[in-house]
Amino acid sequence: MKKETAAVIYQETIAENIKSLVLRVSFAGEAVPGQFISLYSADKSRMLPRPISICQVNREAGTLRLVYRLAGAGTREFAELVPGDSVEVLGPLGNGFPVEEYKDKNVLLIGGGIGIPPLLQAAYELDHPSFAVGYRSETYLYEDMQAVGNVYVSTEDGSLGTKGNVLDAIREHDVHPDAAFACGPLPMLRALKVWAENENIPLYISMEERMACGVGACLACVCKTTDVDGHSHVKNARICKDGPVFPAKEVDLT
Amino acid sequence: MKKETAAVIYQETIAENIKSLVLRVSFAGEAVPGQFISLYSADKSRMLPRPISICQVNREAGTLRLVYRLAGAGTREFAELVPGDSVEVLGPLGNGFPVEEYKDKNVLLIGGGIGIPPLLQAAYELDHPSFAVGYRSETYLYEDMQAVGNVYVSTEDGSLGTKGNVLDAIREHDVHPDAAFACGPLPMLRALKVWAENENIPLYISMEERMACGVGACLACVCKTTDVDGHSHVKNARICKDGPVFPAKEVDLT
Amino acid sequence: MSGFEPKTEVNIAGVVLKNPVMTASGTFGSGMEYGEFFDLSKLGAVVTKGVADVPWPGNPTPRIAETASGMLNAIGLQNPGIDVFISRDLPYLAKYDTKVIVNVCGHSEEEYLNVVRRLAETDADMLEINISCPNVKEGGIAFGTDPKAVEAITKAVKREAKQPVIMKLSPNVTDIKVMARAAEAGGADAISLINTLTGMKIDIERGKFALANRTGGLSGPAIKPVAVRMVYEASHAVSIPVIGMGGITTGEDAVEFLMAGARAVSVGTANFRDPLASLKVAEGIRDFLVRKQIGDVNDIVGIVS
Amino acid sequence: MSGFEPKTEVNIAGVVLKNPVMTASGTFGSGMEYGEFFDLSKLGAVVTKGVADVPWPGNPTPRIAETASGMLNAIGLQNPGIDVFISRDLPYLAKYDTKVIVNVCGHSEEEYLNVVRRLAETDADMLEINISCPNVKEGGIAFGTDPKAVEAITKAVKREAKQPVIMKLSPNVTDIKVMARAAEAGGADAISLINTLTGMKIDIERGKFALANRTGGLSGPAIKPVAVRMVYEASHAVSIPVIGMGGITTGEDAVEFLMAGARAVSVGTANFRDPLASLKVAEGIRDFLVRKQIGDVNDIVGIVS
Ligand SMILES: Cc1cc2nc3c(=O)[nH]c(=O)nc-3n(C[C@H](O)[C@H](O)[C@H](O)COP(=O)(O)OP(=O)(O)OC[C@H]3O[C@@H](n4cnc5c(N)ncnc54)[C@H](O)[C@@H]3O)c2cc1C
Ligand SMILES: Cc1cc2nc3c(=O)[nH]c(=O)nc-3n(C[C@H](O)[C@H](O)[C@H](O)COP(=O)(O)OP(=O)(O)OC[C@H]3O[C@@H](n4cnc5c(N)ncnc54)[C@H](O)[C@@H]3O)c2cc1C
Ligand SMILES: Cc1cc2nc3c(=O)[nH]c(=O)nc-3n(C[C@H](O)[C@H](O)[C@H](O)COP(=O)(O)O)c2cc1C
Ligand SMILES: Cc1cc2nc3c(=O)[nH]c(=O)nc-3n(C[C@H](O)[C@H](O)[C@H](O)COP(=O)(O)O)c2cc1C
Ligand code: FES
Ligand code: FES
Repeated sequence: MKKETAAVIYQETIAENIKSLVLRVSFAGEAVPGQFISLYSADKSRMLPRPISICQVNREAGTLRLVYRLAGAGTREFAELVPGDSVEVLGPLGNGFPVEEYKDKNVLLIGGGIGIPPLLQAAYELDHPSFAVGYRSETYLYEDMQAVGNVYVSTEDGSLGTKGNVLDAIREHDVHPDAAFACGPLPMLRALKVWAENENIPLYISMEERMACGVGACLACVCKTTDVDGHSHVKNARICKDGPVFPAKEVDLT
Repeated sequence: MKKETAAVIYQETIAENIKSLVLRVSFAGEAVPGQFISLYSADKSRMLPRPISICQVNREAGTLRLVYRLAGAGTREFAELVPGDSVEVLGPLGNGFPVEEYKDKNVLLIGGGIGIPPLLQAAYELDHPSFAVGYRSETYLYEDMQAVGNVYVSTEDGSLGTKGNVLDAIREHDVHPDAAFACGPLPMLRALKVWAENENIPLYISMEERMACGVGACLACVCKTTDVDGHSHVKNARICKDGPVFPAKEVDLT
Repeated sequence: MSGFEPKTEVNIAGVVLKNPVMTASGTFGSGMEYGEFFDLSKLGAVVTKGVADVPWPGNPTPRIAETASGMLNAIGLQNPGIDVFISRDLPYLAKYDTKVIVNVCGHSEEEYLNVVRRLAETDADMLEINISCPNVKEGGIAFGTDPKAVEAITKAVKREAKQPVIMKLSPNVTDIKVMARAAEAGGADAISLINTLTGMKIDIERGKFALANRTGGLSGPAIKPVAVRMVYEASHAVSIPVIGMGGITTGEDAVEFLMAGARAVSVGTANFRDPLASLKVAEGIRDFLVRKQIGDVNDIVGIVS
Repeated sequence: MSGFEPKTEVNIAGVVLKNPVMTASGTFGSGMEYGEFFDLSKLGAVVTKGVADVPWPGNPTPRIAETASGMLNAIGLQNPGIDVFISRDLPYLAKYDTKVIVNVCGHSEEEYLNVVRRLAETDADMLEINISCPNVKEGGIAFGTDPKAVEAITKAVKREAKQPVIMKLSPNVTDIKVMARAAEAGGADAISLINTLTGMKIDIERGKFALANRTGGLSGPAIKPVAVRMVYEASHAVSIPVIGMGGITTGEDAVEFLMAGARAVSVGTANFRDPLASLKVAEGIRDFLVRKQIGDVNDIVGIVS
């Protein structure tokens, strides 16, 4: 975990309002899939970090790739970064997906919306990954995923793959993995939790919440857990420190 | 008077901590010597304008030259500007020196410290300008001034010209102008006011105060006047609107 | 969305503003300086700098200091007095098709009433009584932090006033609801808030106060969260209209105040960064209504609760 | 300047801190997370997150929102309770050569006292009693805005406490001097201020409060001018030491508080932007003293007045 000034190596637009940003950081060697980093705005009026998942790690080059959606003022500021610029970052943060444990299993990586980026690096570190991803309409990271495994696509407007959501695609293609890692909007995670229970497979989900410290100190970013959490002993785990990845059965998604 | 985004044409360091910045603005044609413009920080945590005098006007090119000292966070931000960048400005502001009235007179332009820049454009618009300028040690704008008139220099450390202040230089060279325009620190202006009374010549001084609106609306930037001021009728004139240039005898410098 | 034109008029105590945007007192003079930048008729109302019965010289300089996303001011209510105001400033504003709200200050009840009586003869549309200025020793905030005093001064002003009266409240209180109710009890037609939060800055290089007056009033985006909270609380405590202000810079900021319960808003410190700020806020509100297909700005007033 | 090494120790109620910098409660956990970034022994003191007699779950999320140069939080004092705190957090902090100040919260006098009594057996160096948290329904701020309640709770705590007691004051009051004097009258050994200003943010896209709790506490550079003013006022109102906080990000900010009258300072929200913030503040104070050739940090405490 380091707070440092990262050099911008490359940035491009990969879909409408979606940017791919490559940063050189000192800690690329330590980063594991499913972890994230905090980016800080250069504008001093914006105090809080912007947590962005690590999409790809190049340990030799010492770089991280981030893929992010333009949401508000902070991400719009980052979108202006060009090679030669720098940005303050803190990372790597969080726990990450249990890739070691499931390395040789058939793992389905399930992403919805802007939940796709954290799955890519996980795929690189698994022997048998496949993807089920849901887009509104325009796709992104599609080729990157195809290069490592099967990709079951759903789009809301039916412009590609199954018309509907990721679960529709999973059903249409009759996919039955040994385990699943997922990231995406809450309704999707809720539905997947039920699905995984029915399939009787382990599901790991990556959670999101507003963050201040990013390191587990401020208790801003909690999610409800089914059991007493290890830190505060109150069924409120810290997403930044105890997560962002949790076994779905340990999180109360209601 | 316009609020606009000005293009940075050129910027260089002309002395330690002193920058010369050329901006393209739509209102260069209207600008007169002794006026100033407000520069706004791109960082949203810094709300207030930075007033900077117009040092040189290029009406054909539509550019203004500003010469400023790195004082705090705002000027340090501006110091990073390079051609291609832009900066928010408001101008031209204030009244300016009475160059028309004194065009054919021998006018001594007196500047101390960072008070020198506003005098240069005045010199260009006068027939018989000369300068008395005081530096701590390192000079700046010296060649620019020499190109238009005699320059009587004083330095605190005696490294160039008269050792001492501008008044020492004026006395050493026995200068007796028809009128004087001055800009610089308050103690200098106070001494010059006495000097001009003794010389029995008109003295115009450019005043400084913290500003918020820059256009005369907020009453932040007042200076004490000997008579009731025209706006608030309370002997407190607005430097940004009624000034920054005042006949020395109308300002209460105590 | 073409052709969709939302209604933006709001009614404050019988005075109809063409849109809910006004200027915050003290940041806009009497409009003259900003009239060079845009047509003041595009605003709901212009609120003038505080005016007293006689000219006030204000405080020594420095009068302002920059702070993170805000500023401190201790102007001390420099103003030319009611005579010059009536003969010069009101006629200037009368040229515009906008409502004129005159902000009134005083050191004592009598001084307030002197101004209110003089304004009774004029065509000013409303009065805003500043009982919350932290930068004058007597009057101002002294009235604004004691509910009994707020009620008493409101009653006194209402007895003399020919125009609807807005009481401008201080945020430097434990419970804004109590102050809002006191103004309502005194007969106020509306309340406006917030005035500035009392603050201080020290110039550590010189080891001195940054302001000659030591303390000053904090304004700008920094105080917006406090302002929104107080507007929310006040608008739930009284049934008279609430005019919200404090850090409004964009149309979105204004919408936040409206949703919290303000019927109109004022733009203050933002004018200093952009002379067109108040105009842009008015346009921004309209843009929001168009984007959300909301037909009347009054429909969003107080919808978050 | 070589060889010039200013004294930076300060004495708060008999407890000597190696430098005047502490961490603001709730922004630094119990130090564990930041101990990975730097040696906590470099700080004057670590102030822990508020601890109650039993575990508190805190508020629903979202618990925070960003504001201009600041943030709102409504964590709601989630904490593991005094048992876990004593068995896990205090031993962790004991490894460091820094003072440990335990922030105490409760819904009632009895709950505060339960914690204070348990801490009496520990080697915590001081207690900071949070009577000013705006994010819990009972207790907290309810105590903090009534001078009689402040005095009473201070007395009650002092009766049970084995360590010196710091009362942490709320800025959401009309007159901070009254509250400071109430704490002193109750026997407080020191006061700390400011806690957060109550604020609100509305998410206009969703037409909802940005925080699940509706209101939250405003912290960060935005509030610094209010904090400096209150520290100045409080330090002139009482003779016990004042610990200042609110927006401190740099050594210069800290010097501003010291000059205003604070004997020590806390760094809060700034930790979120830079885990090394508190360390840098301590270094920055020293750098200032060296640059100005001031031999003892105590020499600048309260020099602006
Ligand atoms: C662990 C984690 C990983 C994430 N990974 C990615 C990613 O890989 N790609 C991507 O596009 N987005 C990701 N997000 C969401 C991303 O953090 C937000 O979109 C971003 O912070 C928005 O910042 P902004 O300034 O543009 O928006 P604003 O709305 O202006 O931000 C205001 C504040 O709210 C916070 N905020 C806003 N939206 C979110 C959100 N969804 N989650 C958490 N905080 C938020 C911001 O951090 C900031 O503090 C991730 C979030 C988390 C918690
Ligand atoms: C009419 C006028 C003309 C000026 N012309 C020049 C010029 O040509 N060259 C030059 O170097 N400087 C000039 N100054 C001074 C210049 O405005 C300040 O040095 C500058 O604002 C400092 O900004 P900062 O952010 O670097 O410093 P900071 O100290 O961080 O500024 C903080 C705040 O104080 C204000 N401030 C600080 N110093 C001054 C000052 N001396 N006068 C007014 N406001 C100040 C800033 O505008 C800002 O609002 C002029 C000032 C005035 C009033
Ligand atoms: C420079 C300045 C002068 C002010 N003068 C007055 C005044 O004369 N009367 C008054 O009621 N409020 C005055 N105010 C307060 C504003 O009207 C407004 O309530 C406050 O600044 C909050 O709004 P803002 O953050 O948009 O500026 C003044 C504010 C500033 C910044
Ligand atoms: C996320 C967060 C949690 C906080 N929790 C506590 C707390 O548990 N007890 C307390 O007394 N103050 C708490 N505070 C208030 C801070 O200790 C401090 O008084 C305030 O934030 C002002 O300082 P700052 O601007 O440096 O953050 C909290 C502040 C924040 C931002
Ligand atoms: S962001 Fe502070 S605990 Fe997670
Ligand atoms: S800066 Fe507002 S009147 Fe001069």
